Amino acid sequence: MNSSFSHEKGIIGYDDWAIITLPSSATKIVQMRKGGSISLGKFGTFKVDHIVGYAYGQSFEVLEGKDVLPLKSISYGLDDTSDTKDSTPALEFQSSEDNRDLLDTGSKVQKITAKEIEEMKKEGGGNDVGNKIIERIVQGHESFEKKTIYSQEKYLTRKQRKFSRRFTVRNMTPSNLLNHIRKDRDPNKLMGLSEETLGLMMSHANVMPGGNYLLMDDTGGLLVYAMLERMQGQGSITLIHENDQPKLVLLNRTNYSEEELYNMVKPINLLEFVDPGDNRPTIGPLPKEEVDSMPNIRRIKYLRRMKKVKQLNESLDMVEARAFDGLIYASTINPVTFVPRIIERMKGSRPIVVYNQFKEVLIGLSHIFLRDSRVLLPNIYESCVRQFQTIQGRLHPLVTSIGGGGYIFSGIRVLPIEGAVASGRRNKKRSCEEREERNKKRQEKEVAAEPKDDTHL
Amino acid sequence: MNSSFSHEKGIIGYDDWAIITLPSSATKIVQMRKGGSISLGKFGTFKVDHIVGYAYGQSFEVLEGKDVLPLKSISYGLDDTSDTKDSTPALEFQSSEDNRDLLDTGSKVQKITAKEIEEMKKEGGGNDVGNKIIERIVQGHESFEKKTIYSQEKYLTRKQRKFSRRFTVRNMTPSNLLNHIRKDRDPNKLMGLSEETLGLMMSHANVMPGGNYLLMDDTGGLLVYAMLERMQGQGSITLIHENDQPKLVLLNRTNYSEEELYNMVKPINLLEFVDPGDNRPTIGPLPKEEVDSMPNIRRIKYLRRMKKVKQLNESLDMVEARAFDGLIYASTINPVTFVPRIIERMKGSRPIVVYNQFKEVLIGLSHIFLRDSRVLLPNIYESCVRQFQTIQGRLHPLVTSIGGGGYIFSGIRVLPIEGAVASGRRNKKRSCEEREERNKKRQEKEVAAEPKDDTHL
Amino acid sequence: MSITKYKDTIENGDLIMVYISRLHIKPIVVQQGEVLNTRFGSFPHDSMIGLKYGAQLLTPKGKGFVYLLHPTPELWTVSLPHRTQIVYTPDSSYILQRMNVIGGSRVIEAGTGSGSFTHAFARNVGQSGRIFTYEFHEARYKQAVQEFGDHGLNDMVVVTHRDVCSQGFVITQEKIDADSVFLDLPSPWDAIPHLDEVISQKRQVDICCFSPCVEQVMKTVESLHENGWTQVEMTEVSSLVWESRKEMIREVDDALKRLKDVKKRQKEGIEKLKELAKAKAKAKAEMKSDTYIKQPKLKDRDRGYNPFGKGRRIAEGEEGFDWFNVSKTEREIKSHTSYLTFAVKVPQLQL
Amino acid sequence: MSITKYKDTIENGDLIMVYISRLHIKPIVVQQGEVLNTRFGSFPHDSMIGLKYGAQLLTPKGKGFVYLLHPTPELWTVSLPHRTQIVYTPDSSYILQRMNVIGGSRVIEAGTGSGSFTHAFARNVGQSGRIFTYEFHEARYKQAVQEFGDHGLNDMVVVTHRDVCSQGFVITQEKIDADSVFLDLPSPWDAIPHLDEVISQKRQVDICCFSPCVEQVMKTVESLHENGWTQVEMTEVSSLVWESRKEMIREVDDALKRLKDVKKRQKEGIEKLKELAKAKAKAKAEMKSDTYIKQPKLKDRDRGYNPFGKGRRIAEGEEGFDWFNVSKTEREIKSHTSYLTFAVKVPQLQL
Repeated sequence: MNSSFSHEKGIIGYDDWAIITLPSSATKIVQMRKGGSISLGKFGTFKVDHIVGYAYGQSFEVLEGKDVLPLKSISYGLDDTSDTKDSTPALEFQSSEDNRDLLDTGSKVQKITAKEIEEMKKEGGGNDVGNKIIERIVQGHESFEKKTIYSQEKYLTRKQRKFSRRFTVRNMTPSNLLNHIRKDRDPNKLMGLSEETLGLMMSHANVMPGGNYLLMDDTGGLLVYAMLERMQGQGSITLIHENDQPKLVLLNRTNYSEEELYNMVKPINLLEFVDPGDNRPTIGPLPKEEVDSMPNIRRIKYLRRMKKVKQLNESLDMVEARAFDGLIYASTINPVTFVPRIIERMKGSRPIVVYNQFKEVLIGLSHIFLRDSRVLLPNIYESCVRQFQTIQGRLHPLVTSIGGGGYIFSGIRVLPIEGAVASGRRNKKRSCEEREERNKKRQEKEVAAEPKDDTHL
Repeated sequence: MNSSFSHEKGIIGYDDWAIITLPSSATKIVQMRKGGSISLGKFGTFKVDHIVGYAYGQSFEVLEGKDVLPLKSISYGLDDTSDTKDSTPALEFQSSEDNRDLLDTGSKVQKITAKEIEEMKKEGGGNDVGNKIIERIVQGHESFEKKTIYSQEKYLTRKQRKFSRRFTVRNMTPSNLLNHIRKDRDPNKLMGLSEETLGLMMSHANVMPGGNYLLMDDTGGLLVYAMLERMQGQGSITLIHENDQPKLVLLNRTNYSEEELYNMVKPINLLEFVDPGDNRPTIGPLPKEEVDSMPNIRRIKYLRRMKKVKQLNESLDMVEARAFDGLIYASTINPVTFVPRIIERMKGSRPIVVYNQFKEVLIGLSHIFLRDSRVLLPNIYESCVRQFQTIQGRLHPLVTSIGGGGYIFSGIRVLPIEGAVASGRRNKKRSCEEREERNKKRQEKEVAAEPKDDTHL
Repeated sequence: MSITKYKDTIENGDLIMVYISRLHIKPIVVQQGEVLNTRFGSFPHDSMIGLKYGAQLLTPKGKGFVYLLHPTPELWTVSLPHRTQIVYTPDSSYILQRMNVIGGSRVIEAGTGSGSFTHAFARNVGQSGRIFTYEFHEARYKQAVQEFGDHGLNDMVVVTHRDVCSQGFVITQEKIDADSVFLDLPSPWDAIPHLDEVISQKRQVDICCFSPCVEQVMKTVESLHENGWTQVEMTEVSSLVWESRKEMIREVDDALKRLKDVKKRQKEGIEKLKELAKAKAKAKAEMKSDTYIKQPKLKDRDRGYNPFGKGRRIAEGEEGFDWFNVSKTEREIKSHTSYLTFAVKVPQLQL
Repeated sequence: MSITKYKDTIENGDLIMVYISRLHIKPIVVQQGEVLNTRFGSFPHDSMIGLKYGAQLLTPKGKGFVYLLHPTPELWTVSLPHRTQIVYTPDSSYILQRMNVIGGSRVIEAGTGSGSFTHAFARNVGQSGRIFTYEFHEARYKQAVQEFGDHGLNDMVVVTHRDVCSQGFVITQEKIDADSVFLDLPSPWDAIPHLDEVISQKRQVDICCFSPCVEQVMKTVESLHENGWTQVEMTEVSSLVWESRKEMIREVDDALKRLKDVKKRQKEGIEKLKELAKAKAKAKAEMKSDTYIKQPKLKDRDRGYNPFGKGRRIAEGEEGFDWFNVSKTEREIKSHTSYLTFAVKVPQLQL
């Protein structure tokens, strides 16, 4: 087992890449440089050395002098249960049974000014400043006591999210990385991919240790990362790309070494993939004596190149042997014309998974495979997670969420006997047999459920 | 006010069309013929005379001799609270805390045979037969007492839905009619339209008394009916159809008279609509003397025809005057090429609503109107209702439901000054201005939420 | 003028909805001598009078324009500032349809809130119907009274300043005799017992309770059962707005052609290769995002990314390229408004 | 053989999934001399041995065929009779992804149920991981033991027959040290207090509770808080399967042309008109549904309904017509499985 896998990263260690959740619930990516400081902007600054050694998932409060205090959790509102000694005691105030006396006059009710808050912020760096500011804001809010206890809590939570100085350090899992980009950067960097659709892809593609997968990945490497984590150093990912090298910017934020990536991820460009015979590397190997006599720098360069040649040749061998255990396709290249060509390179009974942000793109592909006997169970799947607020007494789905999340086409590559079956018409393949089955079922149900004798429509 | 409107039909009356809900929750359409009987198949038969005079919404139990007993409600399971004297008393039995001792061996645990049940059914026509059967089934179920109380209730409810003889009489509202066809007939008869999408169409199209609407309706008249109900005899529906007469089969199941329909619904075929000048009716009117001297039958025929001619001429006048207050389009004719022609006949600031079962069809239309300055706020809307089971302690969404429900395109017809604005490019119309606004908002939020100084992606 | 009756021509004193941008629709009452200022320029009200509804209006200098729209309940809802929880069209339209609120219906609404749903109720019930709406928050009550007057709803709407949970629904002016009830209250269970005094005793009465949280629904369901309501069902409306977009069709054969081209050039020697690298570096530096792609000659263009030449942003849907017609939701979607709990009460008539 | 490791060739004793139709996938263990009977014909097992996975197999008479598929956790799930509540792929895949169940994970699962999720857990954790699964229903426990053995999961899965709510999770064989917990129990709150004995004290532990009803979620949330779990969040997965379909493009101009034709014929005289009426009546009588439409001559065909001539069913996507590519869900969709309540427990290490 290799400690690069995020699973092994139970404890915060030096040089780790990790994700920090701020009180605002925004996230950021950081690296744990020994002796370094991490600035959370207005939420304070702390030293890396103070958090190394704790378990991932740990929450902290920023104290004076870039120190931190471990917290059991970040929680907000009236039942702020984080067990910190430095927290100001819970505020006491009146509340109203309803809001009939409350006037919505916006900022006018607040007596404390932005300038005063700024000055308080300058006073010190610890969380107590945050709490003091909140206390002052509540005291300065003219109609705070006219609010109901629910809206008081809402108000308080909002202020705490703005002024408290707590944070949580999270493991750089594929899900955490995905959600960071999706929620706090730009979902389009991942072609709109959501966590639930990623999970669906990994399961439909049956990604596991030892598998040899074909991949097209226009998500900057997120799919490579998710697959690597599941494969645990066994098997291979043959990565088809369309330029001189694949774009895998996200892998630089993970804890995989170059060597580990070399062993698992085999880049191959479109041309090499489509025509493996014609695109074998022509360089080397040179005779041993010649290599030995090379100047040092040239030899290193030569050996590095030969390493790549070896890798490419292995990939080309697999393409020629049609040896792949699955296809995961997430590319902006039209899958409709390309995927039917790719699947010739796969073994039998292996899954095909094609991702797209737009269902409309997959419909065409699905139509093609409905008439192609090489693919069983062709369907388009959509999965969407709703999150709920679980505050006691106020359980409801989140009021807003990020739209979209993409769709997958999935099917199973099979090996029809040539000539034995006319490449089935749509009706042959699905409509007839199944609709019959389904209609039969429905009719049985209807017969059981309702008399037919006196119906008018 | 006219008593044909379903709203006025608070009380079950003779000749009414109504909808009956059976214990199985299936529905059927019936007409209240004086002296007639209504058969609910295995759920029994009753006389219309016995239910006339009760309020719509009333539930009943079928008794001996086609009589009925009014019930407060149909409810099932252990807390069967329907207040009927004839119901057998609630069953008493043991239950288990969990199902660890329960074996799923299907029908083998049931000792009562289908034949015995059939014989019991023959014994009598009232609901007590149903209850007796259920009691016998429970007694005959070997492992009933090993079930948890939840699964006992589930079992009981299932048996009651099958054997009890209760029903509810519902008003023939557009929603009830729609749900009858959607759930118990075939959703495709309504182009897949769901109740929530129907509601959305009526609101987006601002259907109200006094409006003069253009309509294409391939739902068999459901849209006509829903509009009529809202218009209460004021205004008009000009119904464009593509054959010799519109297909309005569903209106035969509603309580509107021919005369009422004549006053409100003006059929006009495609050709007449597209080219009103060239398609004026050429028949009549004949001189009064000639009419008076006609044989009776011919005169009636002539007058009937003239009535239609008058109606058509009024419609053609409105088409030529471009006098319509809204368009509702639910046709299998491609809206992409037709709707842009229709909207020339509308007044300014009036809504356009185009329904289709498939979003893909509406995307093309939406693209056209994004570049057409005659339409503001072009968008595709989807609305979907989830229903929940509300049994106490077991609140959850229904486990299955009917898929689809369609989409609507909606926009507002406006009157751009000719030549003043180049018929805007897509970017002009939406992307630029709005994305700017939105991005600005988001950036403000992000700035407020998170520091930018130390982020890596 | 009335929001519930169409007019053709704008007159002095009309309420109109000025479309400024898709996210900015401004209701104004047209007043001779007044001026509407927008970021696209100033529009004198006088220039609006006499125009057709739906007309496009240019600024005097012709630099900007707006559209003058007829008010509808739905546009009014869209134009509202989010000052209080609003019942939006996907919910309101379903409630109206399901409860069969049509001409002649007699509706109870509590609370009035922003009054936006009241408009939709009024549109549906028409002159022969009636809306009894209750608001306990005084400022909101006063605003509602003002707006209903301005919008010509006084014939149909009776507004009462009251806490129905403690004081019930009975009013002295008239017998309510409601057949539809809509409760948008924090604790509908406090109001439900008061309904028996004011609902119809002759026909089925429909109720809908609008509650954001599950716990409220549970208490509401219990209260409905206790108070003799039947056919209790909780529902939730999910709605989406889809924008139509275009996504470029990039063909694998174009990408292959490009790679072949690269390979050919690579073979042409190291010198050339070096130049190429420079060009590439330059091209890369000029790319700001994935949508910056190459200016292809239309004749033998490459539908994919072409590393030679200058980057240029291709507009969505631009001619000379192939496009998928696709649809997309907004980045942030509304994922919850409230749960809707429906029930009916059927008078048990004795024949 | 093992469900968690791909093979290329079918051997005697292998578990394979026989694809008979889309709604009928049958798992069998290949045994020399046995025969598989389907409604498409009989298939001797001997004819399967030596074939490649994914191969199409014809009946000896060549009348019917099946495909021989490699088992995967997802296919296994699809093939199961619905004998107990199954965690389907949209839920299980999200849980696996969100809890980061990967090679080396140590997972607690209670109850085992049909064992289908156990398969997916095993696939994910691999040889270096471990699944501790508990089932209190004896018959189901025995079946699970049998199946896990048949499917080659014994290296990764430890099955225990126990009611974890009363007896907890500790087993004598080994230290559990779990980092992921999945509870599919009627009352997870009874099991949650027992977890502290068996979960990792050195790293974050993730939990997911699978409950169909809201009330269960509420009690679970309360119990998680009381037992020191944090970041409690309830979620729900909605999933849809879309079928791609074709919808005919009917152009208004074709319909207009047809109407003009009708009009012309009408002008041609009353005699003709009468014949026409007869023909129409006949055509109508022959029409069974809207999809019965006219056989047009391809030359000057009418894309819409043509009332002259005989009705004929046009197959979806038939050449000679234009089609929209559209998508559709099944008539009946799954609208709820269970709520998923997630939380984490982070050991408060003292440095």
